[in-house]
Amino acid sequence: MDKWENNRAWFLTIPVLVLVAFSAIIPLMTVVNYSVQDIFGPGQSLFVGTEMYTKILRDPRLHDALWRQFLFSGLVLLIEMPLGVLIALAMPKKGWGVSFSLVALALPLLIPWNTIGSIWIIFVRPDIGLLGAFINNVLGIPFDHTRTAGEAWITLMLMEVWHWTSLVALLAYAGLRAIPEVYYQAAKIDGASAWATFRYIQLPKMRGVLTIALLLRFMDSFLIYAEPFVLTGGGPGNATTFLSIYLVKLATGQFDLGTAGAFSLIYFVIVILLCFVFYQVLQGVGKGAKQ
Amino acid sequence: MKGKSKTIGLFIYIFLIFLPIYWMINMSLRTNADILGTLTLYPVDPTFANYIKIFTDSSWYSGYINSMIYVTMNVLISLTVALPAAYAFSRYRFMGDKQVFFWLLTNRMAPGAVFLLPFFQLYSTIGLLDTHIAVALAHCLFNVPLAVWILEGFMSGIPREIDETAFIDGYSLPRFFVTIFIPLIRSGVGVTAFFCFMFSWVELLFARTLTITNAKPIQSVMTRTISATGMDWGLLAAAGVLTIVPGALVIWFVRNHMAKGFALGRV
Amino acid sequence: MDIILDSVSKTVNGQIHINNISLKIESGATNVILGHTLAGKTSLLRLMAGLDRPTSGRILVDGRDVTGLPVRKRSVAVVYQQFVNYPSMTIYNNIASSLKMSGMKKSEIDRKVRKTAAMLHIEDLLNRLPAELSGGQQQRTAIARSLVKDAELLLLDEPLVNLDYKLREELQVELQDIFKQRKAIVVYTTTEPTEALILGGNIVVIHEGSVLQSGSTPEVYRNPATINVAQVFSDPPINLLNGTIQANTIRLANDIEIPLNSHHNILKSLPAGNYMFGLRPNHIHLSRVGEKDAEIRVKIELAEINGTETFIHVNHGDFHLVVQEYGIHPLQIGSDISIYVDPSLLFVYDEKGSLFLSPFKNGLD
Amino acid sequence: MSRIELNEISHSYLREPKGDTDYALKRIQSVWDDGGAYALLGPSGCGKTTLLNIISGLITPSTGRVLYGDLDVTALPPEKRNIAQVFQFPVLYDTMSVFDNLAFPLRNRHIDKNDISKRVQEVAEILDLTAFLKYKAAGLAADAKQKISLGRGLVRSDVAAILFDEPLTVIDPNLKWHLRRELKEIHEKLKLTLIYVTHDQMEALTFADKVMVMYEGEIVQIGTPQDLVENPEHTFVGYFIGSPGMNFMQCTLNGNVAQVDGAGIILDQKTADLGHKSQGKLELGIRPMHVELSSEQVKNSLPAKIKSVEDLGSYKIVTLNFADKILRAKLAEGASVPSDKAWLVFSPQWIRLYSDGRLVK
Repeated sequence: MDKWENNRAWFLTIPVLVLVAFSAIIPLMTVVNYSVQDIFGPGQSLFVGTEMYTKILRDPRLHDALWRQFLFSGLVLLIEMPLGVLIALAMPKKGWGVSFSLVALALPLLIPWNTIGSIWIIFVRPDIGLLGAFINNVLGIPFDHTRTAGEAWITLMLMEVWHWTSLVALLAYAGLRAIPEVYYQAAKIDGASAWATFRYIQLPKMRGVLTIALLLRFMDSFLIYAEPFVLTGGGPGNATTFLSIYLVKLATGQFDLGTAGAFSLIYFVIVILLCFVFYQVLQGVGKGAKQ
Repeated sequence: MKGKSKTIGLFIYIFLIFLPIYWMINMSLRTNADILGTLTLYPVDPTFANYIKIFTDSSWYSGYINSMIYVTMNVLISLTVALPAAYAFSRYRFMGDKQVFFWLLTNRMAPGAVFLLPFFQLYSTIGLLDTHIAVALAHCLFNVPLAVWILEGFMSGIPREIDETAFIDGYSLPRFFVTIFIPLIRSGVGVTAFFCFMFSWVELLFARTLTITNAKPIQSVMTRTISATGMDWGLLAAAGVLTIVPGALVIWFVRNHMAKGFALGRV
Repeated sequence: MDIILDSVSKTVNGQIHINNISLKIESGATNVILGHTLAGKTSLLRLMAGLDRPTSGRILVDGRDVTGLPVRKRSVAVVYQQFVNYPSMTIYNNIASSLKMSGMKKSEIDRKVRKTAAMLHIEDLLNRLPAELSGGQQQRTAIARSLVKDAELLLLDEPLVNLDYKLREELQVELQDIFKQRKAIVVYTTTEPTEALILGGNIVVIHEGSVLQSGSTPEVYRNPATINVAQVFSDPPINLLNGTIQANTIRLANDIEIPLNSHHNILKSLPAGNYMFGLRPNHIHLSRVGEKDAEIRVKIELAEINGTETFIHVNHGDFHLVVQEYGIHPLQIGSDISIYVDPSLLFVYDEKGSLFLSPFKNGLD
Repeated sequence: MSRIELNEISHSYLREPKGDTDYALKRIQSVWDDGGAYALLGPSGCGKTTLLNIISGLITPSTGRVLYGDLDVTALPPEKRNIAQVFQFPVLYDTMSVFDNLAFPLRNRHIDKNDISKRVQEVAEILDLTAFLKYKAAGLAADAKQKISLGRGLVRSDVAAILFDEPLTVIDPNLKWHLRRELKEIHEKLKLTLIYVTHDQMEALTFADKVMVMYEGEIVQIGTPQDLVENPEHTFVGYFIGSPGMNFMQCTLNGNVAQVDGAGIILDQKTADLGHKSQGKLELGIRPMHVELSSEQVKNSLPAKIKSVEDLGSYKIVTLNFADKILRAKLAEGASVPSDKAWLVFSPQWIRLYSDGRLVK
């Protein structure tokens, strides 16, 4: 039964529109305002049109940050998606094990992002960290997550996978639970192997949920700030300075509002484009899931 | 993967999840000197000094209280405004409904860094800087869209014929909404409250930037200690453990709807 | 009381669901809306109830224009196809909900609810929750709720389609008696011709959003104005054969000749030419009934037994027929038999598909 | 191919069932010949799906044994019982083409490639799916999808029986008889054991040579459609088969006359003798289509008043007050019906006598 047609439904949405507009549109106007001026002191600014945009777009450090961001998000998807599905498949279907594993897996998702950074600093430091000590003393490999880009990235990826893979696992598990029992019966009767059951029943049926997980994970990793900031502060050097960290450095660091404004707008436009893809896919998937 | 190896694999993974958290708890029960001294797998002589310090030192426990205040305010605001809007999106087709629903999504995904400075300017000009309501309102940027999407997902699970039957029986929209509809989606409201609570509780950027002293949240209290020289690891670990407590307490009640919550109600 | 639809149309994002329907439906007898799935039955019902607004046209109840009126202000009751009840309320409160809203005294509500519940045999389930009940009991609750408020307009949208076949039979009989005692305008939609005939009263045959024919149910059954009506109002499907009338013989599907003699003067009086002939399955017999019956050799495709009749699917060359015969006839698939047809029982349609001659027009009945 | 035997089966979904009501299946003792077409017919909740799942191996019965031929399969899971099943809604591998769907069971059994394609072509021919082989299975109509599920069973040469669990539920009402015909034709051609669960008598009586009517966890009658209509062995069967169901009237017996509130109905000698032998509460049953009506008194006709006449197109239903009981008669479309008083004739050959619900035998 499709929806009722009634434009008076607008009144129901007004509180949300007012509140989100206050938190989104007004600030965005200030950002646009900044991005077209050269502000060199409180009260003194000069209208410079799109100069700030061309400046930020040619900024090599932005290109590096952008490249690092895509590399990071790419790695995140490459590791977390298959691992998440694997975990979902390993989870029990009934019994007390279900609740226990759901709660255990969800735990990292509830920890404040800065605490995650703190946990991993403590865990990885060579002197006081279990992992740090284990690698340095037991394995004899000199390891310090703040020394080289490689070590920083390894630690960052470990932390990221440890923190967010559960999200993919939970979504995949929800997808698996939605598959009616008759499909598994039919597969058994047809003599399908575990692999065939996965390949031809579970995977296609999880297509919707996995697409949502993929897009959620990509969007959230694309905006990441707190965890790398706490763990490596963007260092060593700029090795782990992602888009958000670079933007915050620009905005708060050298009080360079013009470029920060331009960069903010470009960053937000990229996010909106990605969101548009997400929304179109969701509409398709939504219908698929509802059948 | 046969049954046996599946459960073993799962247990190993869950063990790896608990390990770093255990290590922090281990640290939180030891004095800084003890930590820097010998490295032991479990706290040899555990002490609650760090916790006591946090609960007695006002600069620490006030951080928790402030966080609790603005998070609760945010959850209440988000839910009250999101419920009617979600009902509109779930039940009605109206001009521009798809575009607004999409616009809300872009705000849920908005990078905090982009809004950092504008919020700072906005709240200082209207004189709300360093107040709980400022952080609560700032968090509405992503929590209200999240609430609308999740609630819309739950509401679409209820057949529209139930609404129609109520209207036919003489219920007005508000009365139907409160007496019949909300009880039907109470699990949805619970899950939405949990996720708004969580995303507001974990947020660092706005909470740190929009507060100076009397609304200063625990997160920024913790980050400040990191940059100070002579890091007190035990204290930091204890503070970290206490930030996990709220989420861990509530998770049991929403465990079956976690996926639906994270997937913005789309699963 | 009556409800009038005055050139009502409904289009939903470009698709025409209801195509300019003008109709008058009165109380006093059950009004059945018959049509295939997606013919527009539910859309029409929702327009009458005021759940949807028509894109154009007006709806009047007893002369009052109610087109824009929200459903809350209408005196209407609706029973949906899938058993809709308030999941969090007991059966008692489910039935009583409309009375409570109208501010009726508690004792009065109690009396009315118990009386209506007894009428539908659910009086001992009143303090259970809908989830604890079977499908049939849930639908009885929904029907009780719709009856208790004595609304002007009682609308039922294929209410029995999701129930077991035997349960459906019982409820059809019960509903027949219940509707008789109602003063309200009763409108009942269905896809099943037998259900339409059982409920009797008047019928409106709907096809692709427009009304093909309306009138008293037996009248429309015996004089289907067009081939479409004959097809919609017939289960098993009516047999349609194209053929010609020339020189006192009917030639069907190029190799069957039926000579017309003195008894068929009406048929003989028809102008020669091509016609489409309709033949009800129960008008074909396995044995000769009257000496003027024509015999046709056919091959059996399937014999469907339903406990009192047998529907025998046969073919003659490339056209298919269905024979409805009393009793049980487990015939062997593929065997050849003879079937007998009395030409005076043929419906005659012209090439445009409108009824030319019905066997019941000349007083056979 | 093998004979299926169920002996002393009973099943309860509770761990410790106490009374009869806790049993989904009370006592099932029956043999199913190889190659037969059987139907499990009964209202919702009569236990027919439970019985089907016991035969397919999805459920292990609380008591009793299931034998395929003389192999005890009671505890064997479905995949080891070489059966196939068609479910209520189409169960397909939607990412595969129709051909791959049909070939899937054979590929899992590592059967040689061109044997597979030969076999699939054969089965597609029987199900007239040949034209769709290359299409994606997900895009087809519901009836074609159900045929694909059936095809996955037919391609396997080792399949002992194919089970159907209300397969026509999702099919459009006007297409149902097509699929019924095709299922019947397939059974005629392949002589496979087919077991069909439904609550719809038309599907059961059309499809099956032997119909098992189930009621509250028991098989109350096994018989051909003819037996069920003409000799219902339980009042439930009389009520459930045929529409409208059989008329039942409580009666007392003296000599060969059944007294129903003062009206005497003459029975044939054999039935009367059997009636005397039984002790339980006696009921007389006659089908509406066997109740004859005439406007004036005829030899041993009995008086009745016409309550209502319903014109149902191809037949008429007359509701009568006979000896303060409600009785229904079913007459042909053209039959004439008296206006107020009528005389009923019950021909003894169609009268059945029941004691405590069971046919006196």
